[in-house]
Amino acid sequence: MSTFYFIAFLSIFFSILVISAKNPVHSILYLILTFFTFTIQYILMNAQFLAIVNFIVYMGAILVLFLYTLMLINLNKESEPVKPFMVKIAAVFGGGILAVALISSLKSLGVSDPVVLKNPELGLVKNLGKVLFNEFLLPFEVSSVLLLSAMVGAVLLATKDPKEPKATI
Amino acid sequence: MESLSNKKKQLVIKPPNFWERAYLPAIVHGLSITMSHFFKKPVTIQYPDEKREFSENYRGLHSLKRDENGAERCTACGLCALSCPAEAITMIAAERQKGEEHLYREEKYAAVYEINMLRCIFCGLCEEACPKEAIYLDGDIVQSDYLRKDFIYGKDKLVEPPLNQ
Amino acid sequence: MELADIAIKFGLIIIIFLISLVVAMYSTYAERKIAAFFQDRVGPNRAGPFGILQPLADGAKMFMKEEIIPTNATPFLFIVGPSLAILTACIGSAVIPWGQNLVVGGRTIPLQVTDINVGILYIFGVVSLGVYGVMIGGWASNNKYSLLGAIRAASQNISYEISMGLSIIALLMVTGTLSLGEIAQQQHGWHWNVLYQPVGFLLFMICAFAETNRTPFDLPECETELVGGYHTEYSSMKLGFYLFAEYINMFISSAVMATLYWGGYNYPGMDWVTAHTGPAIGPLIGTAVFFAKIFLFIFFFMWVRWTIPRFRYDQLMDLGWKILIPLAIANIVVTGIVITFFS
Amino acid sequence: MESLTHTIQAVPLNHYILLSAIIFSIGVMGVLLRRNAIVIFMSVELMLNSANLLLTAFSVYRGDAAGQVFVFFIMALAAAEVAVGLAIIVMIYRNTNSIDINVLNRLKW
Repeated sequence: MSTFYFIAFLSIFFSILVISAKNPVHSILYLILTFFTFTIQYILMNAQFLAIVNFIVYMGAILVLFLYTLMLINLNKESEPVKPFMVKIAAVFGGGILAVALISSLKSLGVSDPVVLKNPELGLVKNLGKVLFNEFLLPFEVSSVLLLSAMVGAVLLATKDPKEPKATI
Repeated sequence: MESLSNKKKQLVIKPPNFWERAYLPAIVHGLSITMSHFFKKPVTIQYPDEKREFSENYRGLHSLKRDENGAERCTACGLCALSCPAEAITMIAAERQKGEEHLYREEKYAAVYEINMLRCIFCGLCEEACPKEAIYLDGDIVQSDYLRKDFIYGKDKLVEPPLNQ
Repeated sequence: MELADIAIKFGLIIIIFLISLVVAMYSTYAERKIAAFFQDRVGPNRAGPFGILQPLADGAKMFMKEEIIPTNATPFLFIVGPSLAILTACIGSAVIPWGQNLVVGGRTIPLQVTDINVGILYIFGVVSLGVYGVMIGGWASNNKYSLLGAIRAASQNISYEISMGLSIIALLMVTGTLSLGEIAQQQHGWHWNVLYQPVGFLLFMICAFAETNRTPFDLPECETELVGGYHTEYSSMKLGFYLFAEYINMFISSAVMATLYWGGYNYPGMDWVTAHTGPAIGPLIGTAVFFAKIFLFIFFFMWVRWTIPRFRYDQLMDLGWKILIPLAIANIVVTGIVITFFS
Repeated sequence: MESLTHTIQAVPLNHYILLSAIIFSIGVMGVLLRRNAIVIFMSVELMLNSANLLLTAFSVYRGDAAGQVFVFFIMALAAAEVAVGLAIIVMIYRNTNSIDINVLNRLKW
C-alpha cells in the first residue's frame, strides 16, 4: 500500500523536474525516470503486458528517439531564451488552477472503493490478446494503418528536398 | 592506343546474380578461410625465450677478438674508425708497458675503444678494413636501453671474454 | 514463500551473476586468444600457464589507472553512463532458463530466477534500454566523437530492434508462448526451433550482432573512424565497465539465442541420460550442454569478428531497413501460411 | 509476482485519479512554461501517460480488459505522433536553425 504512495511521490517529483530542468537532455532523462515509475505502477496493478510494452515502446523507442533528435540538433544551453517572468507566473498559475479544479472536484466525490485486482489474469498477454483480437480487431488494424502512414509521413518530412541541396543540419 | 606488350586483358565485370548478392556464400567462404587459419601453426616465435637462427652473414653486435694466446688483437691503427661511414667508432691508443705482453699482442693497443650503437649502421666496413682481424660483427642484436649514453659501448662490452675461463 | 525458498532464489541469483561475470571476464581472454589463433599468432601467454590469469591482470590494470573526468563533461551523467550499461547488461539473465528443475533432497529447485510469462518481451525491453548507457555516456563526455558514437548507437539499435522483434514474432507463432521456460521445454529432444525457423534464426542472430555492437556492426565505437566512439573520454574502471558490458551482453544474447532457437538445455537422448543419472545430476548435464551451446555462440561471435569487415554506415542502415525488415515480414507471412494450412 | 500484487491492492481509486490529475497538470504547466519545442512535446507525452495510468487503474478497478487495450492503442498513437512530430521539429530546425516556438508565431514564409 505504501509502495503506491512512494512511487506516486517519485512520479510527481520527477515530472516536476522534467519541466523545470534547464538542459533539455536532462529533462529527457528525468522523463525516462518518470516513465519508469509508471512501469512500476503497472506492475503493481499486475498489468504485466502493459508494463513491458511501456518499457519497450516508451522508454526503449520513443524516448531514445527524443534523445536522438536532441543530440542530432545539438542545442547549446543558452539557445532557449527564458520567457518573461510574468508569463511564467501566468503559466504556473494556469496549470495550478487546472490542478486545483481537478482535485477539488475530486474531493467532492468522497472516498471511493479501493482498487482491488478481482481477476489476477486481467493484464496478462493471453487475456489481453483475446480482447484485442476479438472486440478490438478493427481498431487494431486501423492503428497499424496509422503507424504505417506515420512512418511514411516521417520519412517524407525528414528527407531533404533533392532540389535544394543546400539544406544543412 | 594499342598496348605494346599485348598482355592487357579486358576485364568484364558481370553484375552479381541473386545468389551472389545474398552474400551468404561469400560469408561462409570467408568464415571457412579464417577457420582454416585457426588450426594452423602459429608463425610467430616466443622471442626472448626462443630465438630465430641468424643467417651466416648476419651482422650483429661487434666484438673485439683475441688471438690464440688470449691477447687482444687490436693495435689501435684507426682504420676501422676511418672506414666507418657513420663515424661511430672512436679510440685512444696507448703504448704497451712491460709485463703486459700477455694482454696485448703488439706494442700499441687501444686504451679506449668506443662504438656508439645508435650511430652504427652495421655495414661491416670496419670488419673489412681491419688489417689484424680484430673486429667482427658476429654478435647478437643490440640490447635496448633507457639512456643515450648507455648505447656507447666501451671495451668492457666489446672485447671477447678471455679464452681459458 | 518459505525462507528456504528465498535463500535458494537468492543463491541462484548470486551464482548466475558470478557466472556471467566470470564468463565475461574470460571472454576477454578468449577473444584475444582466439583472435591470435585466427591470425596465426600465439596470444597472451605470460600471466600464468597459457596466460590464464590475463583477465585478472587486465582487471588490476583497469583499477590502477588514473580516473579522468573531462573538465567540460557532465560529471554525474558521465558516471551514470557506464553504470547503466553494465546494469542493463546484467539484469537480462533473470529470465533465462539455465536448466530443468533440480531435485535435491526432496526439494525442487528451478534453475531459472523467474519465469514471468512475458519473458521474451522482458529481454527485449532490457536490450532496448541498453542503448541508454551508451547514449548518456557519449553525450556526457562532451566530445564530438563520443556524441557521434552515441548517435550511431541509438539509430543502429532502434533500426535493428524492429527486425529483431519481427523475427521473434515468427518464432512466437510457432511456440505459442512468451515464456522462455516453456519455450525451452517445448524443444525437448530434437524439436529445436532452428529447424522450424532457420530464417528467423538468421535474422535474430544478425540483429543480436547489431544490438551487442559486435564487429560487423561495431560502428558506435569504431576506432578507425571515431577514435573510440562513445567511450573515447573514458578511462580506468569506467572504460572497463563499458568493455565488460559488451561481453556480458554477448553472453546473454548467446544464451537467448541458444534458448530460443537451439533447444536451450535440451539434447538428444536426454530422457535416457536423466533416467540413468537421477534427478540431481541429470539437469546439471543439461545445464552443461546449455553452456556448451552458449560458448559455441560466443566463439561464433569472435569468429565473425575476425572474418567480416565493418559495414559502412549507409550499408548498415540499408541492411537493416531494406533487407532485414522485409525478410522478417516475409518470414512471418510464410510461417502463418504454413501454420494455417499444414497443421 | 502474484504474491507481490496481492499485498498492495488497497489504494482507493481516488488516489489514482489524484495522481493522474497532478501529473496531467504538471504536463500542462510544462507546455505553458517552456519554449523548447522538444520539451513541450515531452510534456504532451507526460499528459498522455497520466491518462494511460488512469485507464489502467480503471480497467483493474472494473475488472475489464478493455481499458488496458485502450492504453495499448494510445501507445501506438503516441509512437506515431512522436515519429511525425519529431520529423516536423527536425524540419523546423533545418529551416529556422532554432526550435524555439516563439519563432514560429508567424506560420508563413
